Amino acid sequence: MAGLATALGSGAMTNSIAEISGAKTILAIGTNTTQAHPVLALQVKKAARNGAGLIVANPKKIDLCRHATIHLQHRPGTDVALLMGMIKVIVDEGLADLDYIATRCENFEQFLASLAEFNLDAVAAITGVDQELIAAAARLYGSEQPAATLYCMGITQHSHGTDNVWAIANLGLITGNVGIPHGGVNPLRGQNNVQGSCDMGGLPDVYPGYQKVDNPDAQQKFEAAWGVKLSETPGLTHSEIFDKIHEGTIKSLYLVGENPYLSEANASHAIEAMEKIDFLVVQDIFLTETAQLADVVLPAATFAEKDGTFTNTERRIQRVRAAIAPRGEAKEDWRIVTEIARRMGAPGFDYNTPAEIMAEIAALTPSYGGITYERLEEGGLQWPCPTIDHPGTPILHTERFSTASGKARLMPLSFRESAELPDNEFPLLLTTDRSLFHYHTGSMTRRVEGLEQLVSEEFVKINPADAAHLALVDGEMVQVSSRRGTTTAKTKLTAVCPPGLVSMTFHFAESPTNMLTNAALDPIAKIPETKVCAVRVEKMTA
Amino acid sequence: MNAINTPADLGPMRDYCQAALGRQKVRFLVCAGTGCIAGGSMAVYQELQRLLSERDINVDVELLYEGKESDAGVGTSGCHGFCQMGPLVRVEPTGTFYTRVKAADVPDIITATLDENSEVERLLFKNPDGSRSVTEHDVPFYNRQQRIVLDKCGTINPEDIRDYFAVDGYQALAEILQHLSPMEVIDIVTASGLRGRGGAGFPAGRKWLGCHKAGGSPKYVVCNGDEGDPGAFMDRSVLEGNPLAVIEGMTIAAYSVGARYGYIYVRAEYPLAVVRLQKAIEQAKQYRLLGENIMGVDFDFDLYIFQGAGAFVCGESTALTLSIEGKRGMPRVAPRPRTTEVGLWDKPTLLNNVKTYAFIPDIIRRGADWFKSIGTESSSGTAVFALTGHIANSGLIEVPMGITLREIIYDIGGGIPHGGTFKAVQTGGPSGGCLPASLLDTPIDYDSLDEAGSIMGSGGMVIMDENTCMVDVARYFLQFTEEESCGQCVPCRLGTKQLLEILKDICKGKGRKADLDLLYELSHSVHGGSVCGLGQTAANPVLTTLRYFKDEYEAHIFEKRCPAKVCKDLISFRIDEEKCAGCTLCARACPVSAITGEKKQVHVIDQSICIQCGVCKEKCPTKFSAVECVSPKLVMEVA
Amino acid sequence: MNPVTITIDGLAIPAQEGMTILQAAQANGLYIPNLCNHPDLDPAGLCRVCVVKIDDWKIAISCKQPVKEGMVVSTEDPEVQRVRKNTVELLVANHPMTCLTCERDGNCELQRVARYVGLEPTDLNRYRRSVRSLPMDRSNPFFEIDHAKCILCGICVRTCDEIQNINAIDFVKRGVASLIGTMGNKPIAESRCESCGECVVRCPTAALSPRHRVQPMREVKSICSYCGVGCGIRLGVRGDQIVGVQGDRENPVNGGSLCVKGRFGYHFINHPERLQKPLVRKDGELVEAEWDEALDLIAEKFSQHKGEQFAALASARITNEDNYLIQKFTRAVMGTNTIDHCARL
Amino acid sequence: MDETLHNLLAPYKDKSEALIPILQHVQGELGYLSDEAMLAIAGTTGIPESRVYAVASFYAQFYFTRRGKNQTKVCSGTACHVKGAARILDTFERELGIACGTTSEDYEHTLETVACVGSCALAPVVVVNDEVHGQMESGRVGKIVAGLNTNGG
Repeated sequence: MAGLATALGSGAMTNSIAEISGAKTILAIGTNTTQAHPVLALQVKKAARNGAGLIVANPKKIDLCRHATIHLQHRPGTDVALLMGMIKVIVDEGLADLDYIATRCENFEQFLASLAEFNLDAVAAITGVDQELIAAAARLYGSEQPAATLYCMGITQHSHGTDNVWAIANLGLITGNVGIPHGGVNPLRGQNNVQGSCDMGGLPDVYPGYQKVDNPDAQQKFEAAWGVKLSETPGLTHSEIFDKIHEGTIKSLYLVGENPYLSEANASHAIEAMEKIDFLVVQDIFLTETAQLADVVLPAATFAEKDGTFTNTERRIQRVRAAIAPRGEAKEDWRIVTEIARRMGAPGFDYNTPAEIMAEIAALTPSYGGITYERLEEGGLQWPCPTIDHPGTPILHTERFSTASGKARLMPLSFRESAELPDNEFPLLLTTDRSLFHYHTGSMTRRVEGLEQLVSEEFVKINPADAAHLALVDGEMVQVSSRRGTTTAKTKLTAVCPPGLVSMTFHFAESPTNMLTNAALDPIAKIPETKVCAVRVEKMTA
Repeated sequence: MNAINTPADLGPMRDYCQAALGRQKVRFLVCAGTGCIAGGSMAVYQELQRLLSERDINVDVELLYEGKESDAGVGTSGCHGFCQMGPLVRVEPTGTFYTRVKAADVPDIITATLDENSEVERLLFKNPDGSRSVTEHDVPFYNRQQRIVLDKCGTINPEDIRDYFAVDGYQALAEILQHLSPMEVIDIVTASGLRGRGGAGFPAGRKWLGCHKAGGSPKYVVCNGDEGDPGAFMDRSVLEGNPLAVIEGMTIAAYSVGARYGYIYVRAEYPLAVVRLQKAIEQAKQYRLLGENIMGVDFDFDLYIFQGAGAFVCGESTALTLSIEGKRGMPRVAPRPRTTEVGLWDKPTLLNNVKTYAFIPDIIRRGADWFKSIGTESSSGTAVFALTGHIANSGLIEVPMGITLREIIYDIGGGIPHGGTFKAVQTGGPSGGCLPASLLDTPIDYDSLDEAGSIMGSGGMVIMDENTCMVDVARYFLQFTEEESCGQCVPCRLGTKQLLEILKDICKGKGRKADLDLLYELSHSVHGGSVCGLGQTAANPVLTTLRYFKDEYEAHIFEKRCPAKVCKDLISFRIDEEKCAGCTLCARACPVSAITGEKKQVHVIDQSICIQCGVCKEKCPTKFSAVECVSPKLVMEVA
Repeated sequence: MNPVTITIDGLAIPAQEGMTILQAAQANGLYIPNLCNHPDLDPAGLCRVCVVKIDDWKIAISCKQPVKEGMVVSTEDPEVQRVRKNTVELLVANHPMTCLTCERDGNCELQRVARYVGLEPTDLNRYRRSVRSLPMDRSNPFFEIDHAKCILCGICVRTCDEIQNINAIDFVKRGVASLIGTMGNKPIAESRCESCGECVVRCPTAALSPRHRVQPMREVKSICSYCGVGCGIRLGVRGDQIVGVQGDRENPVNGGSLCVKGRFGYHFINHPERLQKPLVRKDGELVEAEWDEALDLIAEKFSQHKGEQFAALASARITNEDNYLIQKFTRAVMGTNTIDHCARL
Repeated sequence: MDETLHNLLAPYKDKSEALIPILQHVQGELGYLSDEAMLAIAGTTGIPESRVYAVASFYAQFYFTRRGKNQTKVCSGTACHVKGAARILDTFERELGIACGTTSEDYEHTLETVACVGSCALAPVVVVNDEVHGQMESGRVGKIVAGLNTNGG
């Protein structure tokens, strides 16, 4: 979400979920909304039903296409070309909102110059989408407003994911759709509290509320509050951590509620690291594949067993309540941390309730400044909510952007190919997705009998033409390999995948898809390119 | 001449076609209606062709148009209406009318017509008094009728538009395109007093005006040819016999209401009508009578055929339009906008019955006053009925409104055959009712029938003699409505089912004392609670039979007796010992071997085996008439 | 929307133009019996139970009839009562009499309506009884379908269409044979049904009912723990078990809607494989240990690996408060900013 | 998708408004509407497959199972009813050995009633393989059935 922060000053959904159904145009790009965000998808479908234009940009013919006005089935990894191509049509045909650009954006001249390379001929060649269709989508987005863009991992999990996000921001800005009701640029966050964990400073470069660790003012504020000296050096990211373990620098890893064994791109690299590390602590509700590698495993409480707050994708902070006591001796994560800290003799961990923690968060985090448990009893609040009497902010950037200048920055871009493309050895392109019936690495959903009954194994979704070429039949167990590893799964022949593209989820430990994926990182967001890698699908050898 | 490029071309076109057809001195018109085809009329047609060819005088119609003269030719026509007497052959210009013609009769017909200038006596219609009628006009079945819509059905070839031109076809459209504004046309329709012939009798002019005024584009004109009433085939005959009259009527309607597109909804059970319509539309397009710039003026209208897929409820206007849209034909639920405002594809839509449109060209050509002069004050014009059942002359008739049931049944229909007694006449199909002998003098018009508890309906008229059980008839109709209910609303879906269950029980002798009251109560609730006309009128057959034939219900319930000896569970067959000659015919025919008896010995029916199929009674020679049907059931003797 | 006043059974009530009679009645706390109406859906007008008489002459269905200033509505007119009672009797005559063991006993709209229209014991046998005997569809792990209890109100069909836009089910066949079904009447599990259960929660009878349902003793409001949408839920609790999840209609995010995971994916909470004690690796094996032992070991090891030797991976699954403390611990106690989580995955 | 189906449906891409003509066309070619055919129609038109079936199963014209080589339809219109159609139907059931509304196991015969074929003046009427037989008597049934069996349809 770093990309969006650079352009707009804030890396979150600019608008609210309930507004989506009121949009006149919706661009859903890199999001398999009905599968990954099914309840939010209701809003999209409602808008389409009410006559809104729905542009689905996705290499696969996903379920949402049933409701789409236009489906742009572009080649994976060509989002920048597609979006900039659309922008060029919008600018060339006089559909850009010049007043908005003049008053609210900067860097327009340089941005215009960068559009030159995106004429429709070139864009169609790169993306594989018909020129007319791109132009039609551009016209729709440029003329039927408010227009909202929704995007997800299909945009960010690329070696140029930040460019993709900038391209989306550019499209929203150039048409004046950012900061208005029913519009906006809206990243759909994948996990229940991924927004909150970012807000809370669960990132190597920022304190809670995105206050930079290398900003001396912030550093002083937190040093004063916590009563200790803090490091001004940004820490390492997810993937870098595993590199440093391999190098021997990092010796202890404290892993809370994560399962990199299945979720990490190029998973074998991470697994080897965890096998190698001196001391691994895993805190989780189940003995996950990752936990089995640990030196110490701590039993955590589920969401139903603890009080606290989650912050959803639209920045809404909502109360989670303990309905039952933790199973056995399991404890809430916050309580475990306080106990470790106390044992290490650290001051400042004497909390009795999550409400006390929230009070500290509010005091140190401007955007959470007005959040209290009392207020949350009445319903959720959307940040920024700086003061106790602030009603929360459903729409960001209505008057100014949260950048230094207050203006949004249009980002000149050029197209870059994905890090790894199919070749003779690995002729197919693998992309990852999710199933409606399972969640992430499956540690919860695979323990729900009914969900297992509905979907219990991995499928390699493959176009019937490709399957015919490889002499594969539906439901046949196959071996899928990339430069990094191999896994097996059954085939599912489907026209959802265009020829040349195969797709797998990563919910199933029996078929660890991330053994195949490429950990090539986006240089800014440090997100691995799990959406594009080259693979080979073969019949099982006897 | 192969196109009408201005309305003024129509007059010369008519003269040209008349001249061409006039070059053929004698023309044998073979009826190619469904009934006659079923009777073998196509074989007659082929034989006529073959024999005329042998004489080397069979000239193709095209050659007539090229100016060739011809002594004789053969053609096909639509339904004459007198299907029962088919196959029918008519000889023009004399009008000689042959009935029950077989291929073997053809040589005689040709010889009589071409060589002897006479008639084949045995093929002429035989009147009850034994005399023969030479032309249709002499046949009682026809001479009390007044034919407008059916007029051309038996005289023109429905597959050749030039035949239609020859009988003033498209003169009405040419007239309005030259001289009348849409509003003026609507005024004529209003002044004619024409009421919708689909059954409900809504004034056509008012409907046209509503659609004319409605905002929205494009507008549609739809022809309801989903003739679903069992026992009715008026629309079928019109579509098969004179499709262009319907098409011209629709085109005039389109001009009047401002419609761009039209649909003709035809039942899939009418394949011949579909073929004839397809040909008619194709030819109309060729002649610039459909499509863009019709007759060279600024008026576009395209017409499509939609084949229904078999659902009676699609006769209801909203269900019909939904069906065209590719949906389940479930009537829209009121309150809802009128179809004239929000109809097909949610656009203003004019929907009329086949016959309503077919009247239009004549009304335009001959004037509103002419039409108004026919029929009664409130119901002008003629009514078309399919006269069927226990009637001597069954077929299609067209009569002026106001004629009485008695006139139709006895003067036109020739009364009840085989010396039977009239019991009831059913009009209006499943939504209508059964009227008894005491109401035979009821004049036929929308309001009088309504008052009597029945409805005009689309034109089915089924005559029932004393061998008809009225409870069984009510059960029959409820079976029909139960099957044809769309099922969306509770009163119709479950109410018709419940009515049917009760009626079935009564027919089985399992009726309860409270059932009569229950039938009344439920019938009224189904009427009051149902979504659409089908449901609201579904109980009419029950209500009218309860009203006029209550004694039959009571006989079933209290005496376990079916007076008409129809209900199987209440009847027995037995053999009269006195009369049985032991011919064994019945025993050999009995499908369940319930009859025993040696040759020349008295036969006996084993009641425990008998399934009351009645074959024994059918087979028993009339001279013996030993098998009799009794009700209530014989008490089975325990062996 | 202009305010209007209408009279229902002599009581003047305020309403807004554009409302239906039924909406106006409900907004004023008046009950008009109905079966096929649902506030989330367009009115269908199929059950005919909500009939009323308007201005003393016209029978109309209150769920579709818009209010008009000065309109006089009677719900107790004799004709209305007769049509309505007969309609309910027809439904009852085709409904199984298994109320006592029925999932919806006491919470069934058909029962409620039957009581309201005044069905007497003698009325139960007035009509010929016949209950459909179609096999139950138990193909879905979370809910089952009993066609015998279906009153064909179509609420499920409209939910699947209007709200979910999935269209797994529709009215199939015709007339008395009509039923709610999938393509070719196949088991629901073979359709495109996504098991969201939205139809199940709206079904007025037990035609659609959750499988193995246990009635909760209390409910606790919370937030779903799956995706980032953050739907409001009510956790059903009985004893120390979570026995069900309902959508929270008051929550602005989802307005009560849930997906299959949110509604039915709660069994992991009670799962026997839940970790209940700390585990410590001894001789290569993870073995159960006391908290003190585990925590002491961690404190000791972490104390040795402060600064750049330490890394923490927090989680997008846990609460803000949990995350805050983990980052605070990493920064303030372990002296490093190397804290990250799977935001990117 | 089966190639026959594919070719059949090619002209109907995204033409959801033409559903009933499509169903008629497909059934006309294939004899009945198989699951595969309905899924293909759904895929081509964009109509949910449940709705394809919902619409098809509403209309009496559409069949979902294989039909007999010979199709006998006994008219049950009012005129036919009062003139004894029920007895004709009984006789066909006995002669063909199948119940009304069913198809024989060898797929030789399908027997059903039809609401009204509009040939009421010829009542009672039976339509066998599209040929209309008017003024039927139960005595003629055996001969018709025998003709079907010897000709093999």
